[in-house]
Amino acid sequence: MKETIAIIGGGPAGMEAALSLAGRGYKVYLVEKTDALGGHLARWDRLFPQQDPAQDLLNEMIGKVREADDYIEVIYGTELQYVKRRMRGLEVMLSNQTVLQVDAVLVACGFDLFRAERKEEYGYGIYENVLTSADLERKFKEKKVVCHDGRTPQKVAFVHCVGSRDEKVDHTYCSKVCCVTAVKQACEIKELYPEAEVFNLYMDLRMFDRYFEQMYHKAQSHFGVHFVRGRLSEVSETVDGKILIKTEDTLLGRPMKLTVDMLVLMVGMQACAATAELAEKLDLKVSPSDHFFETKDLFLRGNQAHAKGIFLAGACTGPKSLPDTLQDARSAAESIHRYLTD
Amino acid sequence: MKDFGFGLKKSGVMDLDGIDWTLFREIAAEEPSFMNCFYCGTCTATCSAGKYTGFNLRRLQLLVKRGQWEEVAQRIPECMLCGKCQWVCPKGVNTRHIVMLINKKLHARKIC
Amino acid sequence: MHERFANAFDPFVIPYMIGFVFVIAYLVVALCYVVKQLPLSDKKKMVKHLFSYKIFITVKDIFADCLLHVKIWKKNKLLGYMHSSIAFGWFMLIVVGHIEIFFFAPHRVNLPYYPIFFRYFMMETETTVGGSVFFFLMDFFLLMVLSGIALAMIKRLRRRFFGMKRTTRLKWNDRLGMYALWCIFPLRFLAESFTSHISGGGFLTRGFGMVFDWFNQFINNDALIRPTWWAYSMALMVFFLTLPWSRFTHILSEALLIYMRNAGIRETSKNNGYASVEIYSCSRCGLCLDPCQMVSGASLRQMASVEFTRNIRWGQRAQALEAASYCLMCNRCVQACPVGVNSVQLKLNLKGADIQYRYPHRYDYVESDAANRPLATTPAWANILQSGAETAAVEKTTGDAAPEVVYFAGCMSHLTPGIERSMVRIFKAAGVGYTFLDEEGGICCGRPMMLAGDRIGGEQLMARNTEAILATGARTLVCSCPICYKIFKDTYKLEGVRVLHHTEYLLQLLEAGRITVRKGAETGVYHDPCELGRHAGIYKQPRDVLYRVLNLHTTPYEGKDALCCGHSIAAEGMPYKKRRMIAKDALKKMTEKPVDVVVTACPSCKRAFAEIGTVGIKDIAEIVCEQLVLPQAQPQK
Amino acid sequence: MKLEGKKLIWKDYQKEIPDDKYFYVRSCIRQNMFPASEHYFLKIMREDLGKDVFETEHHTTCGGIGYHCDVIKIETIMAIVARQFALMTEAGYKNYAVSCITSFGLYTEIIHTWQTFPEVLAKTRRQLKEATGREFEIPEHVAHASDIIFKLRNEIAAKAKYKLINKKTGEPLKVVEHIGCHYAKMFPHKGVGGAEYPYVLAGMIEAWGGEIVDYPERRHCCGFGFRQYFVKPNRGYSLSNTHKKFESMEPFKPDMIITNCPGCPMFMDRWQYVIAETEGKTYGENHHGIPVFTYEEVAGLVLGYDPWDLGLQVHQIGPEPVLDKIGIPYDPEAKYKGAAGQDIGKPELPENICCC
Repeated sequence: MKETIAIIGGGPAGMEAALSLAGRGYKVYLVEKTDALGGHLARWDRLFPQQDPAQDLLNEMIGKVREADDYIEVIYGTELQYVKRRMRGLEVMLSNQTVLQVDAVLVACGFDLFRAERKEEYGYGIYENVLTSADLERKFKEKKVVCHDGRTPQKVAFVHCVGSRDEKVDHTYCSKVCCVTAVKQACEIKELYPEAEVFNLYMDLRMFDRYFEQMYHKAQSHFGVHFVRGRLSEVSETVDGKILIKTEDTLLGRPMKLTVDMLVLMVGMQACAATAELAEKLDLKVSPSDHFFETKDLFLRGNQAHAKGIFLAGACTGPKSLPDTLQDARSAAESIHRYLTD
Repeated sequence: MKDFGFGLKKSGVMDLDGIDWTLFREIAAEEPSFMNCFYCGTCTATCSAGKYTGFNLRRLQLLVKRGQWEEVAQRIPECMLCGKCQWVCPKGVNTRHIVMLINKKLHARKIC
Repeated sequence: MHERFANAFDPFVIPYMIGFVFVIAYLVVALCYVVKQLPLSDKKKMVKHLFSYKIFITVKDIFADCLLHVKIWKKNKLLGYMHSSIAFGWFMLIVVGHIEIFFFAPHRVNLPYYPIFFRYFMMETETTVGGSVFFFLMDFFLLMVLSGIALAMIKRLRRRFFGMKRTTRLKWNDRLGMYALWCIFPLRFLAESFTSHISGGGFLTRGFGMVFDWFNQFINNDALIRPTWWAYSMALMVFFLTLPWSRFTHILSEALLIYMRNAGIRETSKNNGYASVEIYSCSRCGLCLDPCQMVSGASLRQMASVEFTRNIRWGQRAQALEAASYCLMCNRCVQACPVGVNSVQLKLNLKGADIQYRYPHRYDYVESDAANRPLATTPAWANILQSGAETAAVEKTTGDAAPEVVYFAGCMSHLTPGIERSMVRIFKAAGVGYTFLDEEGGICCGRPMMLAGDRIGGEQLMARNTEAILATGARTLVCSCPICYKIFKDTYKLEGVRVLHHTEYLLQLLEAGRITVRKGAETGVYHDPCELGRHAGIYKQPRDVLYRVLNLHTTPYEGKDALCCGHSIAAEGMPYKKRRMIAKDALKKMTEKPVDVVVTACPSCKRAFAEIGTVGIKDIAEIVCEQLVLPQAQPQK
Repeated sequence: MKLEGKKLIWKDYQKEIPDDKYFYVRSCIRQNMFPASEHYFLKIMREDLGKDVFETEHHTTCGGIGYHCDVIKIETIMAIVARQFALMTEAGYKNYAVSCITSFGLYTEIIHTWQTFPEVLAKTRRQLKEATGREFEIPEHVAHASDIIFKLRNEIAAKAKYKLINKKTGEPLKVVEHIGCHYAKMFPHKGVGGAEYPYVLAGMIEAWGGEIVDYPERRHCCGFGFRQYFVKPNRGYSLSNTHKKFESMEPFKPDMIITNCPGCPMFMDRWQYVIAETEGKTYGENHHGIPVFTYEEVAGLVLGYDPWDLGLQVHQIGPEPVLDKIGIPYDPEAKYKGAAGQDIGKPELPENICCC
């Protein structure tokens, strides 16, 4: 057996990196704090840009991890306690008192979804028909996309950039995936309820990646989704439990109000809760501007942490789409391989 | 009714709950490219009429989608149908047809 | 020859007579209907024409077009033969049949069914010269018709045999009429053949009759005589009864169309009687399908003119309007139509009727522009002439304020600045005093509005431009956009102003020696813009110019057969993707043999092809400008 | 609507409110428009709840109206405010109770400014000293009078004679609360419950038996808007704001409105009359309008004070329907009688709205 690596986080990035490393013959401990692999992917229904079922991808990845059990040992329900530097490599102590002697640590702890309650004026947690994108995704997964009182939604609005590009919540960055997710979910609503009027309230539509623009075009042309350039200002509830929203149609320069049956807040990504603690334990740097881990640089050392033998993959170094996360994980594995064979 | 020398002011807010969605859907059905617009404003910038007036096709299309027909009815008669906008549109919107359809709907609904 | 039956009647003539009476009645009613729709002036024209010498031309035209189908012959010999064999053969059967009556049974002239069923009622007892001549003639024309019918059947099965890629698809009414038509003459042939051992017959009927006679030893052929005559009569009845509701109405209406057209009547409005006759005259021959680039280039078969006329005829207004909004109005179908249906004008009329001049227009800003813009007082060219090296070529500046030329680039040319720039350079090189009327953006010429069917709006714009053009005092108007050119030339009333497209003007400058050009090494083909070519007849001038500046190749798609770029301003309803398909297809066809450059003379065509991006596209003005020989550039000797 | 969600938010917006020993300053508008409210605040505090609330006739306006009408500079205002604080300091108090929310907002803003820019504070101290010879301490706590009532709401509830419950149906009264713009919109953490779902009045209503109505335009301005109301050409906007609020609350069929601010009860009360007289539109049952109260008036009512002693006769929209619903006895004859039983004159009755 070659060298040993501990991976913190059993989401897509952790799993993909584990598979890449296992493929090269390394021993991998995949440390997952919950009792299941998959991270946020496990809670998603379909994946942009081509509506692939998230479950299929997850099953394939978990299947591969299981197949590689000679190399990958998954440790569930544990978190990292501390790391000590040894003569050769690192000693990792887990919360279940297991001690691992490893040669490198890969942090793939991912992201947390923005807590929409923090935008008080959007009424999340107060009005039943205000949901987050994750809530809606769960409804899609459960195949029960209805309002709180069981009605079929006639009008649905999606609010982009909730908790992103917002100095008031100290998230000045773009979360990258919310625009395209909003477009995806808007189309899915129209697929379910073709008669519904669907509105997307956006500031900028960041359709940067492959097939994204086509999705946007289809949302407009095929599904007739309304795109309103304006940020939601406030939300209130009408007497019949609908949601009254106010925004400015900035392309017309006129304020507008609209009552919808369902309001979906596209919550962005934020550094996961464990970031600060991990940073302290592993001697990592956190970016003061976005609170995600900093890498050595953004080019050739994009997976290397400032501390020796510690690597970073996935959305713990800033918002990433799933394809980007998986690529980043493979690239992290390559970085670790180079580090260990140097 | 009394006159106190002041009274209610008309709200500038567009109330999308009170608009007639069918009109705009009709136009979209007759000219599907109506839905393609992403409001880049190229049409407005090249407009022959826009050189002399405030004619703004991007805005008018959006006003139709928001059901604000009064402003549309005021402005649409300024179009000369010259078709420059159609040429420069990056989304292949049949702008001339849309202007004609808007006229048609305005007339059919006796808005103008 | 003598009659077989004293009462000269058999019940099987009844179906035929029903059909016959019906058709006559329909004809009378339809004629009244058409005439009623005509404005008074046109009614007068119709009467006047009857008594003018031109009536002979009309008769000749009807003979040539309706019977001989000369126009179809010119386009497609096999198709021409098919049409004329049926039409002319049938006509001759009727004519000879009547002569036969006059000869052998003059007292039966008043029985309309007699010539139709002649062979049943009359029998040849002994062979006479007269009898055998008629037998021969009748069989000859019957054979002619039968050969035509056979071809028609083949055409339905294998249209490629006729060199046609597409033919019309038929609905039930057309099918019923067509099958009836197909049945009539084979049934007549059978009936006459079966009867031939009694009544006699020519080489065909008697010849086959003898074969049947041989069969007679096994089955009693005589029992088939009356049923076949019945079937013949029934086929005629079905054909006649379906006539007003099938494509075959054209047999009746085409003659009327020719008459009216020669009388000088045109489809001036949607409900004009002439327009109705045109619509009924469409035989759905499908000859307009192949030339139509919507069909060939963009799979928009349902938008073809033949379908448009059908939709109009059957009151499918929405579909007809859609077809009208898709039509490029390139006129290729009009040119292909053997009947001369001007479907493009019909579409324009329909669009106009849809608008009904009800849209309000507000062009008061146009007026204020006229007031604010100094035109003749400080001509733009005055400044241009004072600066730049190119002014060395200027020979003279006229003393008076009026420029020699007023240049109107047009809205579209603003999107192809290369054309404007080239024209300005050429003006300067030629020393032409000019004013650039819409240099800073101008008022639309009005033709796009007209092509959208909006006459009133177009006229308002025309009034403004007329005023502005006349105010310049120039005697020549040069425009770069054929769309503008067409309306300036045909519709504007610009007293004392010559209207030229820049192709014409460039040729004039070259011929007058005011500019000199050198011939480049480039190879190129010329694309005739629809508005300049088919609509305005400017074919020769651009080629005369281009011979001087490049190696001009030819393609099969030139002159009247030129292709449309697909980006016509008329086709407001056609999706961009379809336009692009047409442009791509046209460009591919024109560049089958590779060339360096495709030259055109229309900003729309230029942009359309340039967006495809497979070959260099230049406007004629640009290529002339590139090849200009400026005096100071020549070595001093 | 999920109340738990609001409670989570309220948790984030707690402020420390002392329950005794206050230096009290009045409001310019309230002491003119609703004088009984301030009177009964003091009375309830001192007599019903036995608290020490000190008041001096030497205090002046805070200058807030001039400030928000853009006619007095902030430096001047700071000197005025400093003088009030000097009075408090001289009286030996450290807790400052404010009757007016515009004053409250202004005090909060100025204290925040002083804390952020100590040099400004030093300058104000110097100026006050030079001008008046006084010195001052910044209060330890600045509480709006409603904060104190909020704090003591359960004590009041314990002593209450009436509850905000419809006697006939047993249902809680539906109450619209309006906290006023300057209370928490500028400094959400200085207001009880924050600015989005303020709790200060909601807490009182909850404690006294009523039910809060959460209607879409609850955040909107009452219509005072200093620049709008004081400038006559703009007054239509003031009216339109109020109209917007009433149009929005109408479908919820509220029984009453409780307000926090000096201007709000004034405008929500008077503009109902103007809307009725100019547009013919009335809100509430039987063309009566929706009665508007200050929180002190509501506190007084539940404690069993006489409605006319609480000054409810000066309301444009008569309080009688609410009194009837709760079952508070009142003498219609005494409505326009003064404290000594003298006739204080009857107002002319409007055409389109029923006012008694």
